[in-house]
Amino acid sequence: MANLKVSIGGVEFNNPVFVASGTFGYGNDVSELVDVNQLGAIITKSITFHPREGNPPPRIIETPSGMLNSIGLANIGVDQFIKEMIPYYASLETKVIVNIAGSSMEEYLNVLEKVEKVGENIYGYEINVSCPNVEKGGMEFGVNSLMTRNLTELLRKRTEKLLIVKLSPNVTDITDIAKGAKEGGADAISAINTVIGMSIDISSRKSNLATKFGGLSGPAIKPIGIANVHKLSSAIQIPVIGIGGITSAEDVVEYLLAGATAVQIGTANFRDPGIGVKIIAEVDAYCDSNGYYDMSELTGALVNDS
Amino acid sequence: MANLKVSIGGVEFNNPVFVASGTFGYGNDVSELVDVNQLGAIITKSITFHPREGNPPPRIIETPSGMLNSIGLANIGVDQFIKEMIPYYASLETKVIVNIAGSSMEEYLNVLEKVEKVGENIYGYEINVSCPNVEKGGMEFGVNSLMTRNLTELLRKRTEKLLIVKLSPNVTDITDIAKGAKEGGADAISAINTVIGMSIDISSRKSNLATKFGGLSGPAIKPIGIANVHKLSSAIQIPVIGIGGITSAEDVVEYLLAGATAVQIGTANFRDPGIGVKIIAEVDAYCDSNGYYDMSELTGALVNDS
Amino acid sequence: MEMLAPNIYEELQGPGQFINILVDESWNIPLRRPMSIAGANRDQLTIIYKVLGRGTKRLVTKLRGDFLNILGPIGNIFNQDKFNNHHPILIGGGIGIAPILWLHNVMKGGSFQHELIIGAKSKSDHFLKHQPSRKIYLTTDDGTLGIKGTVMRVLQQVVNQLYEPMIVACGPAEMLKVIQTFLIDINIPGQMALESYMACGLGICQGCVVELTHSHQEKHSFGEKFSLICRDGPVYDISRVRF
Amino acid sequence: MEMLAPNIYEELQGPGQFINILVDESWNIPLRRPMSIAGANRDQLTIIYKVLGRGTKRLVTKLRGDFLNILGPIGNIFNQDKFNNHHPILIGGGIGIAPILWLHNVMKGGSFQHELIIGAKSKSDHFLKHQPSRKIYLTTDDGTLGIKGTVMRVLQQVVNQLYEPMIVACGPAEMLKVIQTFLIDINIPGQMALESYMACGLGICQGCVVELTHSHQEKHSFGEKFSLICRDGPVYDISRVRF
Ligand SMILES: Cc1cc2nc3c(=O)[nH]c(=O)nc-3n(C[C@H](O)[C@H](O)[C@H](O)COP(=O)(O)OP(=O)(O)OC[C@H]3O[C@@H](n4cnc5c(N)ncnc54)[C@H](O)[C@@H]3O)c2cc1C
Ligand SMILES: Cc1cc2nc3c(=O)[nH]c(=O)nc-3n(C[C@H](O)[C@H](O)[C@H](O)COP(=O)(O)OP(=O)(O)OC[C@H]3O[C@@H](n4cnc5c(N)ncnc54)[C@H](O)[C@@H]3O)c2cc1C
Ligand SMILES: Cc1cc2nc3c(=O)[nH]c(=O)nc-3n(C[C@H](O)[C@H](O)[C@H](O)COP(=O)(O)O)c2cc1C
Ligand SMILES: Cc1cc2nc3c(=O)[nH]c(=O)nc-3n(C[C@H](O)[C@H](O)[C@H](O)COP(=O)(O)O)c2cc1C
Ligand code: FES
Ligand code: FES
Repeated sequence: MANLKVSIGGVEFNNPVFVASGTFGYGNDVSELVDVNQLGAIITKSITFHPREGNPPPRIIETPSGMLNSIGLANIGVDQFIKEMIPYYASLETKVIVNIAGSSMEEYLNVLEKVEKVGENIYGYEINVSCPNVEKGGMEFGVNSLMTRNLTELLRKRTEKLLIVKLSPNVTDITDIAKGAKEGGADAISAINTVIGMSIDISSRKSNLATKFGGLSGPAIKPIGIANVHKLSSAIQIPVIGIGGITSAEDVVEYLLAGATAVQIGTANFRDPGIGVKIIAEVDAYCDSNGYYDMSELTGALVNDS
Repeated sequence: MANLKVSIGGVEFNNPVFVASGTFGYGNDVSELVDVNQLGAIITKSITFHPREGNPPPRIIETPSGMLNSIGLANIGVDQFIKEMIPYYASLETKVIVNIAGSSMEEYLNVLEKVEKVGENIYGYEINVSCPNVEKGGMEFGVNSLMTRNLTELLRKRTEKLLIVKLSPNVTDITDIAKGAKEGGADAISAINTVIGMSIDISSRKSNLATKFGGLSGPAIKPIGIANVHKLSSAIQIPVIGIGGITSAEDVVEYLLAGATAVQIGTANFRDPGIGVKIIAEVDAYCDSNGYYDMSELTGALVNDS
Repeated sequence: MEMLAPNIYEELQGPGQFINILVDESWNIPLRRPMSIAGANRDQLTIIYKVLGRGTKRLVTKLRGDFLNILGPIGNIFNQDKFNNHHPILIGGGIGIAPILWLHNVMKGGSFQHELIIGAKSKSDHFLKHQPSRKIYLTTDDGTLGIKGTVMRVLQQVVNQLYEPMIVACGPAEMLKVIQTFLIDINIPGQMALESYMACGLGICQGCVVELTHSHQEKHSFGEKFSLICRDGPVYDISRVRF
Repeated sequence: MEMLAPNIYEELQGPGQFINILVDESWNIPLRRPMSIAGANRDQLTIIYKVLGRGTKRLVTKLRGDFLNILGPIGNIFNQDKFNNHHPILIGGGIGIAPILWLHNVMKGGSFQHELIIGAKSKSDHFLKHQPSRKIYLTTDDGTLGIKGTVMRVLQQVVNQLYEPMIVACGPAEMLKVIQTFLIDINIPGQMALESYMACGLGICQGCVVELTHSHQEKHSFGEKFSLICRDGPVYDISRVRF
């Protein structure tokens, strides 16, 4: 039995395997099928201030070794979230991190403040900066370092809990954005969110998604996730949570070697919502048979010989 | 028999199926296996002024539905290229486009001028701007709109032949770079080059590529290619040549619908160097059975109903 | 295709429900494929499917004795209580016949009066017999079996001859849409089972929504306008769906 | 594994050459897998492979009668002319025994004197008999068959007893490296067949290079420092390779 515990910004998680925002609902939908208490953490579906209907269907389509989605941040809104989910989370042993989205600084702040007041068993926030910023004419927060810094700073002032900024890979220099987040006071970075993609049904000549563009996820993007995590962990000194295409314990180890302190499983939950729990056991077994005693021996342990 | 001919910047190609730079050598290696004269065009491996050894091995690794490479622009240099390949190209019926790479404006220019002097059956140039620019401290030309514009302008002054700028997807806003190229006088844009990625061998704990990072290609990136081509063709008025993960006639049609005027096949050549020729016949058959008479009926014919 | 699935069988509620099949253990086919249950007998489930694309092509390669990774039973069921004072007309078209056949068999077993209309392109797509005397009507687009035309031809005829008819339909969106327009016009109630692309079948991806006409939050859906077909469906009141 | 490949057979040049196999028609396994030819008989080619990862796992699922998409013959051959005034010692280790076995059989057929040393981890990896009297030496790391230890143990012994020995080796890079160091030390010539990841096997991807000690441009290689194993190899003079 290796020590699977990892610590991020002073919070200790039982293991480094979390479930990614938007790929596990709020956790309650599958709690009959899966022992969610075994997960390192649950990251909630993105929460906005008002409930959001999301985009019209079709919202998903399969692609080679992956999928595109344009869910459009459909969520129940912060009030209903607090009413229905907080009591459920209070009954869990797994730590919960609330993913927040918004189209203005104020919206992010308002959601955070509401949760901050009531949040039992909520250990922190993951800030999804891949939303169009209405104040800046639709430009995403996540493509601009200064905007990311300002947003993080604003939120940092209102919470002592874990503050994680989740970055998009659709930028020229992800480390630049990460530095903004770090300067703003983020405890950690999570990366990557989905990659912009599109696919067309050639017989109807329509985009397979009602919104045309969508987010690519799944094993297809794993090399992109690994590259971004490695860049980030080399460039900034705060922990990085790796996301993108994870389907096995080997993938988890690969992300840790690239520099991640923990990881999140996304699309793979749709094939098997119990995959996270399975992977935890496999990571443990992998460590045992390969002589690793602690996750910290893996994080960033890439051998550089060139 | 549909009319497969397409025209780009005044040059007519027999069909819209080209082979991508670096995935078909100079064409001669496989000319015994494949009737290269049937291809719409051959884009050569990137040529630099001096011969380049390329990166140390390992240079390639398989990934889910794709591969990573870090060939490092290994090539024979412009002089040997002219000596050995130009005579071979003169014997071909297929039009040849020379892909040029360089680490300074001057290098691009010097290569172009040498080829310009002798180039029989060379119909144009594809400018690979994904190379680190030594003058600007290693920043790639392709991540900066102004640099791309200046480079294009410089080359435009020296040639009347087709000038195509090949763009990288690893930027925040590809249309911005494309506008630079267009303003500089490019006849067309080709996109996408490979996506930055990385993968790690967890048993040796080393990157699978000697250079750590590499370029992701193959079906995994098709949705990324389609998205970029659609963005580009909506934003600029010059033709777009679609690249990324093409393995079938359906993929070609998908790129055309997204807005491409022609396409290039890359990684798929490694599984089957004859795939381009096969696909041409299949595109023809597809058009016949679906009532398309001309490629122009497909280009950009995406149905927008949302 | 028949499969042994005792755990699913135990939790089964009835026609309308489906299973979600991992047709390929590798990521060559990333998403599961939803298939309606067409019948259940002891521990055995039956599905009926049409080979359309990669997923179903992979499914046909499965051999007797192979293990199949399936999740289920998923979704709600046709509300048979509503049939009480009504005469049900069951309509199935294309790949939507599975739940209709199961419902038909359940009702036949309970000796409930009902009509059954099954539409298809051609004779080879059918496996029932056209028996108008037994209230089983088959249609084909090309007239090679039963009545030539769509299910609408039969529906228009029988609907007028019945007292308080109620429609239960499953099939391609275009068919359901035509039926919906027709029924709303003549003010006849009905239920239908919908399809959509699904990633999870569990309510966690939010990918499988349908737009509803009356805003109203369902149990599992995040919003009021869109409803999750996998958890709040696949069966909806015919008037509630906006195509 | 044996396969019928008349076209390849026709163009075959000899031991050292390989074929490139598309083990999966889908992109589930993107790249072809190179495999040395271990023997050729009429239209039939033989390969010997070890199941390591996804590609070779897929290969074992192929059944007698299946079609396999292969490209070949690829690469150069062991230069047998050079054996003229030499006594060849053939060394194969791990997955590198295929070309060595073929060469061994060719030479046996022509009654050419030579030694054969095959190394493996354990008894179960071997399929020849340890027959020192017939100059066939097997080694195992665990001593379960033949001589305990690596091929080096045998090599060190036999090399001194032979007049003008010349080594022909194929196997894991570590083995070849040790052999190289040993031979350079005692100034004995040799050839070896190399392996590397390959995408195309045709010279068009430039993925399969090895670094050479003496800069010199090969026929198909773009540079002078790196040589394409698929076209200018896989057989190299032992002193020319930089590991
Ligand atoms: C709740 C539910 C129950 C279903 N029950 C059955 C059933 O009992 N029998 C059956 O044969 N099918 C059923 N389907 C549809 C079945 O899931 C699809 O036919 C299957 O996923 C197609 O997979 P594929 O890989 O073969 O096709 P793909 O390669 O995914 O697609 C091939 C073609 O089929 C079309 N297609 C794909 N999915 C659907 C769909 N859901 N509805 C209509 N067209 C589609 C695509 O647009 C495309 O043109 C059901 C779907 C749902 C959501
Ligand atoms: C010219 C040439 C001839 C070859 N001849 C033979 C042969 O006759 N018999 C045979 O069994 N194999 C041979 N190989 C090696 C064979 O190609 C690999 O074993 C095979 O590609 C592994 O595929 P995989 O998908 O099973 O393993 P992967 O999943 O690709 O890898 C699994 C493990 O095997 C290792 N591996 C992968 N490729 C190689 C390689 N080329 N060399 C050493 N280790 C590797 C990886 O590092 C990894 O640890 C040859 C290779 C070359 C280049
Ligand atoms: C259907 C779907 C919905 C998602 N919703 C959200 C979301 O609401 N907020 C968010 O930050 N990320 C969201 N993501 C992104 C994932 O959290 C994750 O970053 C991405 O999918 C990459 O990981 P994967 O390859 O393991 O899926 C969503 C992804 C998918 C596939
Ligand atoms: C092995 C390899 C070498 C490449 N070399 C070059 C190159 O020299 N110049 C260039 O502009 N693009 C090069 N590319 C990029 C391809 O031309 C193409 O843009 C990319 O691979 C995406 O297409 P694909 O998915 O069809 O492979 C190379 C790609 C691969 C896989
Ligand atoms: S299929 Fe995922 S929520 Fe319905
Ligand atoms: S394997 Fe492609 S060049 Fe050798």
